[in-house]
Amino acid sequence: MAVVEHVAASDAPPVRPAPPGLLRRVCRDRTGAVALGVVALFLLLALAAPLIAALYGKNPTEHYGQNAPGLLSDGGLPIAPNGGISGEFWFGLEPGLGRDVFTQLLYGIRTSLLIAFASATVTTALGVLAGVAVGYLGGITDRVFGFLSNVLLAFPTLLLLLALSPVIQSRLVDPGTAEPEWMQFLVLVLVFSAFGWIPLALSLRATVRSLRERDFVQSARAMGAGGFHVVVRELLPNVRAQLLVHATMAVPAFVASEAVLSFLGVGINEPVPDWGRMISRGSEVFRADPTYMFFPGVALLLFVLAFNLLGDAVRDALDPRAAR
Amino acid sequence: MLSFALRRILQALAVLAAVSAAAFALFYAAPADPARAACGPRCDTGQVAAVRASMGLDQPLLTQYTDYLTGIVAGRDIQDVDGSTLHCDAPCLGYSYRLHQPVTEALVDHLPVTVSLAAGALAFLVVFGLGTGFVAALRHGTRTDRLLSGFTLIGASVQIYFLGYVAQWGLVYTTGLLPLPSYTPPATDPAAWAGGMLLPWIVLGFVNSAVFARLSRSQLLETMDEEYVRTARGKGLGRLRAHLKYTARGAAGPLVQLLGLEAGALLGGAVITETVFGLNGVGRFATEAVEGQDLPAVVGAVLLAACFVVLFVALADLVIAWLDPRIRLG
Amino acid sequence: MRWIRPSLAVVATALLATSCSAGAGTTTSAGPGAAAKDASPLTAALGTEKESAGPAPAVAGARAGGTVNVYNTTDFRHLDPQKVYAGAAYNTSLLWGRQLTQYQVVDGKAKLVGDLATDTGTASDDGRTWTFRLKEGVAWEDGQPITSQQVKYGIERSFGKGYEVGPPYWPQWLTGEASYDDARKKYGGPQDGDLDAIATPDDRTLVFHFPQPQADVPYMAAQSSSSPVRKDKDTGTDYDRLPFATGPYRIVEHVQNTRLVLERNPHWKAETDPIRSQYPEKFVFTFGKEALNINQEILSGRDGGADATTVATQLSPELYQTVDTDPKAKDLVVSGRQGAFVTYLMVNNERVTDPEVRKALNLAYPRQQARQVLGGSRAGELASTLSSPALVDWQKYDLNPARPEGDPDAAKAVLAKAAQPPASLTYAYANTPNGQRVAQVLVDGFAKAGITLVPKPVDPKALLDEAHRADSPYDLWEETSSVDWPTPSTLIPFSFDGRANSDLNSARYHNGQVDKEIDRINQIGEPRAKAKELYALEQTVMKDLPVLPFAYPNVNQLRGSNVGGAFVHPIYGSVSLAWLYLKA
Amino acid sequence: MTSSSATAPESDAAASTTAVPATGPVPADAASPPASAPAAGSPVLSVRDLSVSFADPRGDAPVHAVRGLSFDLARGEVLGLVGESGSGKSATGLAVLGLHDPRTTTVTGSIRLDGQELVGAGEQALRRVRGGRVALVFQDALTSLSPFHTVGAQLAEMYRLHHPGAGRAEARRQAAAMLDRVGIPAARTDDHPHRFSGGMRQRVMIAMALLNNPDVLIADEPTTALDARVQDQVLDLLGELQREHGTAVLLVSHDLGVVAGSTDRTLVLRGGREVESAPTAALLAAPREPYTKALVGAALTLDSVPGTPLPTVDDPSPAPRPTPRLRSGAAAAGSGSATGGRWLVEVEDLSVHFPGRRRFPGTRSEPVRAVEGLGLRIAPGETLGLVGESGSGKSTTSRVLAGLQPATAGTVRYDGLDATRPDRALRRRLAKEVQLVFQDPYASLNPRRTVAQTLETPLRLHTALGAGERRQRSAELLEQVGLPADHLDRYPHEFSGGQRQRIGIARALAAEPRLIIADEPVSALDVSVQAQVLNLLMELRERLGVAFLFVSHDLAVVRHFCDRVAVMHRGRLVESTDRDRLFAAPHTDYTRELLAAAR
Repeated sequence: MAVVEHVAASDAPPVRPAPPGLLRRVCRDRTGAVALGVVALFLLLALAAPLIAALYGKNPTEHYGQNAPGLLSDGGLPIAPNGGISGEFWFGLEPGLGRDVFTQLLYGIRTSLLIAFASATVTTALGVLAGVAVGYLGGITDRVFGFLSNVLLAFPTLLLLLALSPVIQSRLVDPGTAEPEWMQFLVLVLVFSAFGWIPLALSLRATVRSLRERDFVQSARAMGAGGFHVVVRELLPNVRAQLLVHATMAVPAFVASEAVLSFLGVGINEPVPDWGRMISRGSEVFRADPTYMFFPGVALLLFVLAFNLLGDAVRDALDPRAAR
Repeated sequence: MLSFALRRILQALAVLAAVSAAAFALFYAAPADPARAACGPRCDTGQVAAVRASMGLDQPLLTQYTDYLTGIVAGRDIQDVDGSTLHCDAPCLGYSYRLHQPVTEALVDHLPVTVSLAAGALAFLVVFGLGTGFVAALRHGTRTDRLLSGFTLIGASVQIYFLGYVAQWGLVYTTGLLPLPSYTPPATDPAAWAGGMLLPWIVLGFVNSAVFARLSRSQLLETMDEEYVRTARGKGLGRLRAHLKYTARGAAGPLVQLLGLEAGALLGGAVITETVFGLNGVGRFATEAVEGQDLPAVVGAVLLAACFVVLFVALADLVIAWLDPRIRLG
Repeated sequence: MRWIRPSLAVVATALLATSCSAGAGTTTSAGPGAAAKDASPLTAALGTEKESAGPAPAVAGARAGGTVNVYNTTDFRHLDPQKVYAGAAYNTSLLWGRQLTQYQVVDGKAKLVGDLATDTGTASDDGRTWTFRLKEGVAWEDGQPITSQQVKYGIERSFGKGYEVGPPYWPQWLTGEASYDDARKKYGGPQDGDLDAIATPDDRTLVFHFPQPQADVPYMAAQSSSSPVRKDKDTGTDYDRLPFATGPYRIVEHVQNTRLVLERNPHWKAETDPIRSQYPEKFVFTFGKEALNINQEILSGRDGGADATTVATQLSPELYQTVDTDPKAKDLVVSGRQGAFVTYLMVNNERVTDPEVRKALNLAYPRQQARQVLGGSRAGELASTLSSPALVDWQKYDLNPARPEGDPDAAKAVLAKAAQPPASLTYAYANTPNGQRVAQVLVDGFAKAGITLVPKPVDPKALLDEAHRADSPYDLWEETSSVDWPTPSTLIPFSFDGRANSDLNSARYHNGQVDKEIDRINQIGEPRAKAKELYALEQTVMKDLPVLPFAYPNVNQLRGSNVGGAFVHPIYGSVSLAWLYLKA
Repeated sequence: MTSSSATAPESDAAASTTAVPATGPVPADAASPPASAPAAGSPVLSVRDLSVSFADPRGDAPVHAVRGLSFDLARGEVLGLVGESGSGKSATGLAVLGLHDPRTTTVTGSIRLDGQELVGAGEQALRRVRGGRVALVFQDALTSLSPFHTVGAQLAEMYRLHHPGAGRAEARRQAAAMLDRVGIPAARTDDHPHRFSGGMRQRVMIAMALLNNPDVLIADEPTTALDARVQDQVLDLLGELQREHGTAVLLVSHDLGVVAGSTDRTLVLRGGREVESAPTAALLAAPREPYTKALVGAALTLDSVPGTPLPTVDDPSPAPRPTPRLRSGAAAAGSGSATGGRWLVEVEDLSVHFPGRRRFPGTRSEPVRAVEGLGLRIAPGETLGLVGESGSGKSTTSRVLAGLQPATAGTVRYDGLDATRPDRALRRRLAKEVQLVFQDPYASLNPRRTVAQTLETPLRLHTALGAGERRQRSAELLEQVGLPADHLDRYPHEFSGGQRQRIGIARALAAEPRLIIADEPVSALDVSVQAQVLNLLMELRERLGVAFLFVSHDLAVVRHFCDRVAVMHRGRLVESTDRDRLFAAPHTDYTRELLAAAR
C-alpha cells in the first residue's frame, strides 16, 4: 500500500482509471454479488408478495386448516407429513390455526423489512445529525454527548425493549378501539430508534473529530466559510462511505432485533405475519412439526446472512484497505 | 496510572448514578400500577391506596429516588403490603412485592446461574474467537481465511434461539450426545454443572464470538502492517513469534474493550439463552419481573446489568492502560 | 364467591399459556386419573368419624424411600396457609400442612373426612353452630401438640391486613357480614384481640358460632385457611416463605423462585392421618425451568427425570405426537379434569343487553376450532353448563344447543330478530401466544355470522382487573374459574347475584327473581338439599344465557417413569404429591 | 516462501565466515580510500537485475517499484541510494531482507550476500540473515520501535536471537553497552520509546541495528524525520560506528545533502531504474545525466543566488531573470520607512498557551507555552521567513495570523486594525485578504470535492461572480499555477503531490489576497518538485505583489525565497532581521548552530 501512495506522488500524473461505481465494485467480489442477488430477491418477494400470493391462490390470514376438514388433527397438527407440505400448501400449514406457511413467510419479509428500513433510516439520520454536530462542535457538547452515550450504552437494551414496548403501546392506544397495525410498527421503530443511533453517532463523531483538524477544513474556515458550509460541503461528503456501510449493516441488525422481540412476545401481534412469532410458535411444536420452525428460521438466517455479506462487500468496496 | 484509574472510576460512578436515575424515571413513569399488581385479588381502591402508600408510590418521584439511593448505600426499612415492616440492608435495591423478598436477595439467588453461563460462554468466546481470528489473519487471503470468515459470519447472522432449539433437538433430545441443559451448583457436583451448562456455553459463546473473531482478524491484520512488527521481523524473529509477541500486543486494545463490553452484557443476564435452555438466571428473573409488573425487581435487574457493563468497561480501560505504557506512563 | 385470581394462575397454564394433551376421555394413564365421566367424582356423603381415623388407605405397590424431584416453571405465589388460594398450592401444601378436614381420595373418588378433626364437624342450631374436636397425637414438626387455640389463631389471621389474597368465607360467615370488607371492619385480625365467634372450651375443642345458618362449613374447614398457626412461630411476611409444618413433611429449605426442599416430619403420625402417606424420603422442588425442558427431562428419564413430576405445568404441545405415537411416553402422561374449573366466554350483560344477541353469539361460537388451537380434545371437554361436573350431585344439561364448530347461518337468523344488532363487539384477551390465536379463531368465526369482533390484547396479569372494572370497556373475554369447593354454593349466589359488584358478578347479570331465590336458598342449612335448589336456579339463569360456557378444562401432566401413585386430584386439579412413591 | 534445504547449509557456512571481517581486517578496510573500495575483494552484497512489483489491492495493474536494478556493495563501503519518492529505493532495501508480503509482492533477479542467494531463500535462512548479517534502520523510529517494550528489552532480544547461547543477563549487558555507545545512559535502558526524543530514538534504532556486527546496514531515510542539527549528530554517529565495525552501509535517502556528506558512492534511482552511479564527490561535481543535474541543481544550498529561478527536470539550466528580486533591498529600507507608510501586519508580544492535560477533575498540568511574547511585522508585498525547529511555535504563530487560533495575550494588528478581536467587517476582510498554503498536499484538499468545487468556494464566499464566471475564473487560476484548465472536474486523488500543492496555491490566490501564509509549503515535496513549486511562488509573488509569511525549517529554502527572516526557538523570537544580514552575521549562538547544521 505505502509504496502505491509514493507512486501516486511522483510528479508525473499517474494514469489510473477513475474508481468504478460502487455497484460494479461490489459485484467484482463474488460473494458480494451473490449476497446482492439474495437481498434483491428478498426485496422483490416483499414487493411482489400480493401478486405472488394471488397467483399462488392463498393468503396469509385465512385459517385453511380449520375451515377445511382433514388438514389438521384434533390437536391442531397438520395431518399430512412434514407439516402438511403438499402441492396446495408448498411449505405446509401452521399448526393450530392452519394458515398457509408460504404466504406467511412471504408477508413476513414485508414486516421485517418495513421495520428494519424505517428504523435504519431514523437511526442513520439521528446518528449523522448527532455525530457530525458533536464531532464538529467538540468541547463541552462533546463531553456531554460522551457521557450520555455511556449512560445509554450501559442500559440492558433487550430488557428495556421488553419492558417499554408494552408501556408505549398502552400509552398510544386507548382501550375500546382496535389497535391499528401501523401502531405496532411505529412502536417498534420508536424503541429501536431510541438506542440504535448511538453507535453510528459515536463512530461519526470520531471521524469528524479527525477531519475537523484536516487542512482542507482549516482552510475553509480561514476563508470565512460558515459552519453550515463546513459541515455540509466539507465534512458530510467524507463520511458518506461510513454512512452507507452502517446503513447496510443496520438493516439486518434491526430485522434480527424485531424477530427477537416478536419471539419474546412483545413484537408484532396476530394477525400480521411475522417471522419471529412464527419461530416462537415453531419452538412450541418443533418436536411434533419441525418444518414450522425450520422455514422461518432458515429464511431469517439467509436473510440476515445475505445482508451482512452485502455489508462486508460494500465496506470492502469503499475501503480497499479493509478488503485486503 | 493511578490518576488515570481514579479518573476512570469517578466517571463510572457518575454514569451509574445517571443510569439509576434514568431507569427510575423510566419505569415509575409507566402507566401499569405496581400497587395494583402487588395488592391481592379483591383489593378495592382503598386498599390499593394503602398499598401504594406502603410502597411509597404516593411520594414525589424525587423523594422515592433519594430513598432508593440511600437504600442502596445504607439500606432501609420497607413496609410490605400486609403492613409488616422489615429491614432491607445495603445494598438495598428495593423490595419485590410479588416475591415478598428484597430484590437484592432475589438477584443474588439467580446470579450463580448467570455467572456460570457468562463465564463459560466468555471462555469459549475468547478461545474460539481469538483462535479463528488469528488463524484467519495469518492466512489472510487464503481459502482457510474465507472459510473461517464465512463461519464466523454465520455465527453473527444466526438467531440464538433458532440455533439453541435446533442444537437442543439435535444434540440432546434425539441423539442424547450432550446432557440436558440445566444448572447444578458447581459446589455440589462440578461434573453435572459443566455437563448441564455445556450446550448453553457453546451456543452463546459461538454466537457472540462472531463479532470478536471478526474484530480480532481485522485488528491483527492492521497491526501486522505496523513498522515495529516489520522491525521485529527485520531482527530475524520468526513470523509467528513476531506476531505473537508484537502484533498480538499491538492489537490487544480494542479486543480487550470489546471483551469488557461482552462480559458486562452477558453478566447482565442472557435473556434469550436462559429462556431457550430453561436456565433460571438473572435474565429469566428480569423477564418474569417485567411480565409480573414487578417494578422494583425490574429496576433492580436493570441496575445490576448496567453495573456490570459499566464495571467491566472501566476494567477493560484499566487493562488497556496497563497494557500500553504510552497511557500508563503518560 | 369463586376462585378468580387463583384460577387466573391456572388459566395461564390450563388453557392460554401452553396447551394441553391426552384426550380427557381417552387417557389410559397410571393412577385413577381418568376422572372425566359425566357423573361427579365426589362421593356424596361426608366421611364418618371411623373413616376419618388414620392411617390413609395404603396405595397398592407403594414403597418407601427416595427423593422425588418436582419441576415447576414458577414458584407458588404463597405458602402461608391463610394466603394459599389456588388448586396446585392447596394440593402441594397437603405435604406440610393439615386442616380441620380434608379430601380422602380413593380410586379418583374424593371423600371429605376429618383431618386434624375427628370428623367433618357436627352442626347444631340448624347450621348456626358447628363443633370440631381435634384428634389425639396430632403434632407440629417440633413435637408440640396442635391445640384448638392454634387453629383459632390461624382463622383469626385470615381477617388480617395482607390476607385479602386468601378466601373471604371465615370472616364473612363468622361476622355475618355479606361483604368481606365490612366483616374485617368488625374484626381486623389477631391484633384486635380475641375473636368471640370461635370458642375453645379446651385444647381439643373448637366451637364456631355463626349469625346465619351455614351448610358448607365442613368444606370450608378443608381450605388451607383452616390450618393451625402457632403464635410463637408466626413470622409474619416470612411465614409465607417458611410455614411451620404439621403434615408428613417439613420445609428445610426454600429459596424463592429457585428451590424448595422437604424432608420427612418425624413428629407426623400416620395413624392420625386418613389422607396423606409418607413414602419418599424427600421432595425437592426446582422452580424456573421452561415447560419444554421439564417435559423433555421427565420423558427422557435422564438426570433425575425418572424420579420427577410436575405440579403446575402442562404437557408442552410439541410433545403431542410423541405421546400419541410412543406408548412409553403416553404411559407417563397423567390426565384428568382440572378440578371444578370451567372456562367461559364471558359477556358483559350491561353492554350486550339483548339476550337474542347473546344467543346468536352462542350459536356462532366456533368452540371446536378454539379448542383445536389449544390442543383439541386434550384441552378439555366442551361445556354447556355453568357448573362443573366435579360438583356433588351434578347433572348434565344443555338449554342452548349449538354446533361445536359454530353455525353462522343459524346465528344470522337469530341476530335478525335482535332489537338492534351490535355494530361490533370488543373482545379482550390475554396477550399470550395462545390468547392471540384464540382471538384469531373467534374473530374469524364470528365474522362468518356477520358479527365484527374487535380484538384487544391485554397484559395477561391485568385482563381480569380490566374486565371486572365497573367501567370496563370490554364486551367479551375468556375466564376460567372454579367454585371453592365441590358444591354449587359458591357459584350462583356470588357470581350471578345482581346486587354484587362487578368484581364478583363480572357478567353484570341482573335478575330480581334470581336474587330473591338466592336469599331463600342461603337459609338452607342442609348441604344436599341446598345443592338441589341451586342446580335448579342455575338453569333459570342459563335461560338468559348471561355467559357462554366453553369447556371443562383438563390437566395433562407428566410423571417420571419411576414415579408411582400419580393422579390428578379430582378437587384440586393437579398431580397430588401426598400420594406419590418411587417404584425403585 | 518455503525454506529450500539447498541454501540452508550454504548459509550456515556463510554465517560462520562472517565472524572474520567483523573482527580482523576491519580497520585496514576502513582505512583504505573509499573510492577504491569497490575494487577491493568480492562485494559483500551484490544485486543483479532486481525487480520488485506490487499487486494493486483494487486488482488493477501491478505497480513496478524496481526494474532490473544491479549494484555491488563492498565491505565497509557506504553506498548512497538516492531517488525521489516512488523511485523504488525503499523497496530495494526491503527486498534485500525479503520482508515484503509474499502475497502482494513479486521479487525477481538475484541478491547475493557473500554469495548466498537471498531471493527465494527459505524463511530459516533469511531469519539468520536478518538482524544478524544485514540490519535495518527505518525512517521513523517512533513507529519502528515497539511502543510496548523497553528499549533495553528490544535490544536484548535482538542480541539473543543471534546468540542462542547467551543468557538474559548477558544480553542485557550487551544491550546496555551498545546503548551507552550511542550515548544513551544505562539509566534509561528501561524506558519505553515514547519517552525519548526523535534523535535519541534514532540512536536506539542504530544501536539495535549494529548490535550483532552486521556485514550490511540498510539505513532507509534514517534522518529525514529529524531537525537539521540532530540530523547531523545522528549521521556523524552512524559514520563513526560504521568505521568502527567496518559495516557496509546502504544509505537510502531522497536528500542529496545527506548523501553528499556521508557516502563513498552514490546511485541515483528514478522510477525504479538506475539513472547514474558514481563516486559521490564525482557525481556531485559533474553529474552526467540531465536528471542528476537537475537533482543536484534543485537541491538548494546556502550559496544559491536568492530569488533566481531554480533548475528543474524539465529545464535543467533556466535563464536567470534579468532583474533578480531587488525588493530585498527595498524591504530592508522599507522596514525603516514603513514607520512612515504602514505595516500590513504588526504582532506585539503575542502569546499562545495550550491548556495542559487534565489530571483530575479540576487539576490540570502546566499549560504548554507554544508562543511567548512574540513580535513580528510584515510590510505590504514583503516576504518574511519564519524559521525554527519543530515545536518552536512557528506553525502556531501562522495559525494565529490566519485567525484559526485565538491568542492568549498580545495584539495582532492588520492594516492598522486590531485583528485579535476583529469586528464582522474586519473578519470578512481577513478571510478574504489572508490566505493559507499548507504543508501536506494530501490533507489540504478535500478528497471528495472536484478541483472546480474547491476553487470556487473562496470565489463564492468573497466575490459576487455568477456560476459561469466562477468557473471561468477557476480555469484561469488553474492555468496560472501551470495546470491545464480541463483538469477542473478531476478529484484530488488523480493528481500528484506537486500538482496538488499547485491547486492549493491556486485556491489561495482565488480571493486575491494581500498576505499568503505558507506553512512549510515545499518540505513535503521531492527536491525537483520543490524547485518547481518555489519557482511558481516566486513568479506569482513578482506578478501579484502579494506579501508572504513563509514558515519553514529549511534555511536554504528560506534564504532563497525570503526578504527578511525571523528565527524562533521554544516559542520565543530569537532574532529577526534582513536576510543577508542574518546569513552573513548571525547575532545569536542558536542561529549560528542552525546555520552550521545547514552547511
